Amino acid sequence: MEDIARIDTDILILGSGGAGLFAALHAHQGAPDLKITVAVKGLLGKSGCTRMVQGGYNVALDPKDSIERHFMDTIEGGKWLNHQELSWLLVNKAVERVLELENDLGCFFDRNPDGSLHQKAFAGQSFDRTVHKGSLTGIEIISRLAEQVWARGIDRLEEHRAIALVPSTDGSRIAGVLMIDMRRGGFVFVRAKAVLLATGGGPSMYLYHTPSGDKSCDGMAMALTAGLSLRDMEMVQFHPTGLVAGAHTRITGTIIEEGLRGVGGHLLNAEGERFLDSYDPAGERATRDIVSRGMFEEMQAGRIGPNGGLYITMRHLDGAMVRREFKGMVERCHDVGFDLVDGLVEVTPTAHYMMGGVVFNTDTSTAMPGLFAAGEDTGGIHGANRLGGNGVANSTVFGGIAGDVMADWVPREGRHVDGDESVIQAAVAAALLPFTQPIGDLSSIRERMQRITWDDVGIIRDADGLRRGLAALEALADELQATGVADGSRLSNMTWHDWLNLRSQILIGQTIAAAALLREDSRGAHFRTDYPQTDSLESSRNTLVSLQNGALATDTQSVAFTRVKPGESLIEME
Amino acid sequence: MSTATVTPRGGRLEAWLYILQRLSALVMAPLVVVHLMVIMIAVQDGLSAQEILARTQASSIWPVLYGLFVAAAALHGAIGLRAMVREVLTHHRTLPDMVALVFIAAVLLLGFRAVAAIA
Amino acid sequence: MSYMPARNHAAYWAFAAHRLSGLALAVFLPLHLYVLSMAINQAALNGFLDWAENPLVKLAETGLIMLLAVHLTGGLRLLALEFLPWSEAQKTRIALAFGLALAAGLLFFVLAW
Amino acid sequence: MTSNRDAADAKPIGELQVSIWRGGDDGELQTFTVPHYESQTVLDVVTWVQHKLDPGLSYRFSCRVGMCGTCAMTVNGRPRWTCRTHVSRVASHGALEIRPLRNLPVIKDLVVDMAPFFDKWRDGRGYFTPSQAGSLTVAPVDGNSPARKLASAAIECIGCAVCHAACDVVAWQPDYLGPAALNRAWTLVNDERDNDRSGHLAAVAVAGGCHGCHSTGSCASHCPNSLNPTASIAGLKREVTKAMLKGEL
Ligand SMILES: Cc1cc2nc3c(=O)[nH]c(=O)nc-3n(C[C@H](O)[C@H](O)[C@H](O)COP(=O)(O)OP(=O)(O)OC[C@H]3O[C@@H](n4cnc5c(N)ncnc54)[C@H](O)[C@@H]3O)c2cc1C
Ligand code: HEM
Ligand code: SF4
Ligand code: F3S
Ligand code: FES
Repeated sequence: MEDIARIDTDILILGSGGAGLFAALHAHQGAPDLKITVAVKGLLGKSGCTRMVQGGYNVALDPKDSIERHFMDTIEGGKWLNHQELSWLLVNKAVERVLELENDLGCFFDRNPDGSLHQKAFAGQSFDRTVHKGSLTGIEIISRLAEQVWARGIDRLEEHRAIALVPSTDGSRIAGVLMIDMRRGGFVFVRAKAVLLATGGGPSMYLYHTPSGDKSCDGMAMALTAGLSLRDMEMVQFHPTGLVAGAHTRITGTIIEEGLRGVGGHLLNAEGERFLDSYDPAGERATRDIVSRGMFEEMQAGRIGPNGGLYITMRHLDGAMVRREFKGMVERCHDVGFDLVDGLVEVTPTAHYMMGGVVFNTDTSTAMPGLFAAGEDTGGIHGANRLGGNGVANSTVFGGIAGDVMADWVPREGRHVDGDESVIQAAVAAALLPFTQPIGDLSSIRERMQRITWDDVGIIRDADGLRRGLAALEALADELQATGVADGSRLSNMTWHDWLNLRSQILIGQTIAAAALLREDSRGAHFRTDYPQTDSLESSRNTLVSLQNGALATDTQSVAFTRVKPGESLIEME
Repeated sequence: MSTATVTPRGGRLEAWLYILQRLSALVMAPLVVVHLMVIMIAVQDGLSAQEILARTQASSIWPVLYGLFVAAAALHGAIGLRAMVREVLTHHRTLPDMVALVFIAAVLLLGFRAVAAIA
Repeated sequence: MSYMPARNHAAYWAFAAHRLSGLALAVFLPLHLYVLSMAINQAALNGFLDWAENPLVKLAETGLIMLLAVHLTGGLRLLALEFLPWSEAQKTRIALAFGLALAAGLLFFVLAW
Repeated sequence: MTSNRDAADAKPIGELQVSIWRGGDDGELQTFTVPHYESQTVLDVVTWVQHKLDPGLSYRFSCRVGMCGTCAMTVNGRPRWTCRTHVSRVASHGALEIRPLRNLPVIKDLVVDMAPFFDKWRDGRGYFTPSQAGSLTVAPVDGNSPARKLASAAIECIGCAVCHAACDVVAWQPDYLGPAALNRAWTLVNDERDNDRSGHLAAVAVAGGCHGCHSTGSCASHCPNSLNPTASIAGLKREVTKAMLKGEL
């Protein structure tokens, strides 16, 4: 039997993005005597997507703006599928959180000439409310958070990958988390009185995707396996402009800044023609979902470049302006071999963000006592579409809440309990499975997963495609189970982790397909050619997917319009 | 959020040595320039002990300047050598300081003997 | 690692030159002072100065004065870099330092011979 | 639905001979032949080896776009971020030699333990001390004040440890905080919102602090973000000196 190291901590946080690190700091502040441990698949503060935030952070700070306005933008952007209490918390606490970032953590945000915070425009918003640090906002936020965590003596388990949420023997609560110490290649069971799931979703199963390489939907997969439900999983946001340079480069899929279209950048097909005008009068400046769909159709029509993409170009604009305003992007393109100023850069829509996720409550608690969740792992805040700038607000706001709540909850209700050994043993066996199977070609499985999700569960969907995709993913999951990995050294064995990544990604890909099949209308990020219309907003329903006896089960529930109903607004008309 | 607490390691020795080394360098710089210029002029028609002494004994300013140079150079070189020994013999705790002290002693001894001789 | 292209840039060469010249000066200074202190015995000094007419010795002395010039200008560069607010003119200063050093050394060389 | 299924991969333009460090501190180089593509970064080369030639190869990356600072390696003798280093810019006659970053313990192959680097960041007091914790207002900050400009010039550090690897003093003096930690300390010394300026100065005025730097400039000439830790450290020396002479430290 495998040797399993055992550790106890009071509060265990999975993930070190905005959600995980804010939770750690708030928990430490609320209960300095508790032992807090951050376990993360990468390095603390250096993995995940919060670090990659470019645009910035939405918050209603300006006296002419209002919380209500930010709320209405969020609900309307979310096409009324949002959990309104969560959205309300988001817009309220965002104010507090940005002040904390500025005053307590010392983040450098860009300033106006009068010394106040600069807030820029971001698509889909009725007010310029995005606080930012140039176009490197995430680095600033995460670096400042990480250094406080380092300074406070909060424990870190770096390159520890969570693989199972382990319930107590009686199943009444969470007992801890089973992990792989990736450097050692061995297993660790960390018992904790409270656990925060903050591993950050991330639609990395698609052919083209933006999230960081450590994100593979492990959190959602673990939650699903532990019996929790995921909501609105069909809602996957695609960013219109990802670089495309072939399957052999990791640059493929990474973001080309949105602002380029904003200042007049053109999207061209392989024939050198602009094509978006026929989709929307706003052309290149239309919203993310519309531009992505237009591009996808153009790509399907085959008017594509050598790597299968379309082109963005700025060459008709003032080169000096492009160089000045988009310095970072120009340099990044140049470093990897593209000329953004005078050339054509091949682009494709790219999977960016998951609006759906674990069902959770306003205090970040979940259906499993002792397990809390925050950030991109959770669903409900954004409804059918996320506004640019609401993602990092989400993770920091709810991460902070989770920290506060756990600091309060643990002394009252937290207990160390024994984990269900059968669950632990089963999870260990499942993780070691690839070492017992004949060695196979993971690259081929990965490529097929990416194709299936892209073609059939992607930007434009229909029932046939979704069913086909679902079946293909199911077959692929079986194939993965029978595909082995060489059992050489288990130390920092990336190929083993690739296998485990695929396991989570395929499962969550199936979840997306199942939810997408269930939603028979089009709204927000979800578009079906067989149901192109949006149903009545008043009767909006959320989709739910759970795992029952090893099979995906789906359900829906009606949206509770607790603050505002379709047709109404919280904004006072003057 | 409360303030993080990690107390910095105490001791300002490195900072003082740094200041002393920069100060001594500042003191030496003009002296060396003068010294070099004098040499260049002197060397034009060959060096001789008489010439050197005639120059240095003519005024009490020369012994003072050379004395200052010796003191500054002793300190400056010692601090410089100490840093270099520390970096080469990383794990040696006392050797760098010993080298520095020996250097100071040697330069002061020889230096003041020389100053005395030319005074 | 024996081959270190990471060190191949102007500021590093400036550092290396400064360090080597400093070390050489530290070795030479006690000797130099020892010689001077022999002025107590003028004869001895003159004998020494004769010996110093030896071309090899002359070359060594020239070299050491060049070292002093190199170290001096390098040191001034460092002092400027540390005590004057940073400017991008640093690279120019490095070049200037070397230029000056070389000029001083060559001047001495020409004058002495 | 079929998308751009057939067009999706470019053809190689040649071959690369790639030597990669295998094992721990006492490992050795192993050579692979990897197809050379038009658009290809050093990280892509390493990925190719792991995906297609040797699944046991260990390396680290996260963001793949120069934001996380975890992919740095020594490429043909120089420390670099690999996700943004185009092969054509570094390969010499089609050859690449890829080793782990210098000055940090090697875990395996190209993966180093960055903990000592983070510890030094902390020991250099590289974290903010609020002067108005919990405040509900944003203090106005003049983005063009000299102090803010100095801080801004040094703030965009991604913590990639490239400078740390390039610096000889880090190699020679185990307790030297290194360019990145000191560079961060400099931003805090200039941050008018920070409440502990003398604490920051004190933290870098110790053995292993800013005075260990000999301005060798390797940090500045290798920083992928064109930061200039040499200048930051010079600034620290200056401010420490002022404070000491005034008797404030
Ligand atoms: C390129 C890009 C640009 C973006 N720009 C913006 C923007 O401008 N504005 C905005 O609001 N939002 C933006 N977003 C979205 C935003 O980054 C995310 O919504 C948000 O940061 C997610 O935060 P998080 O804490 O939930 O997760 P993350 O920050 O992704 O952190 C997840 C953490 O969990 C760890 N982890 C993963 N799996 C495991 C496991 N099995 N065990 C242990 N740890 C694990 C990861 O290593 C990581 O540390 C952007 C996203 C991307 C990819
Ligand atoms: C002429 C005026 C001089 C100036 C302006 C000067 C300047 C400097 C400076 C600024 C340094 C610090 C370098 C660093 O820490 O990186 C230094 C180092 C040093 N100096 Fe001088 N110096 C002078 C003369 C001398 C003399 C006469 C000696 C011989 C005793 C000497 C020996 C050294 C040594 C050994 C070092 C250490 C070198 C190193 O750490 O790299 N210096 N000098
Ligand atoms: S200063 Fe530059 S090289 Fe050093 S860690 Fe920061 S970004 Fe990397
Ligand atoms: S490389 Fe090192 S010595 Fe100083 S100038 Fe940079 S820290
Ligand atoms: S992978 Fe993040 S900087 Fe290279």
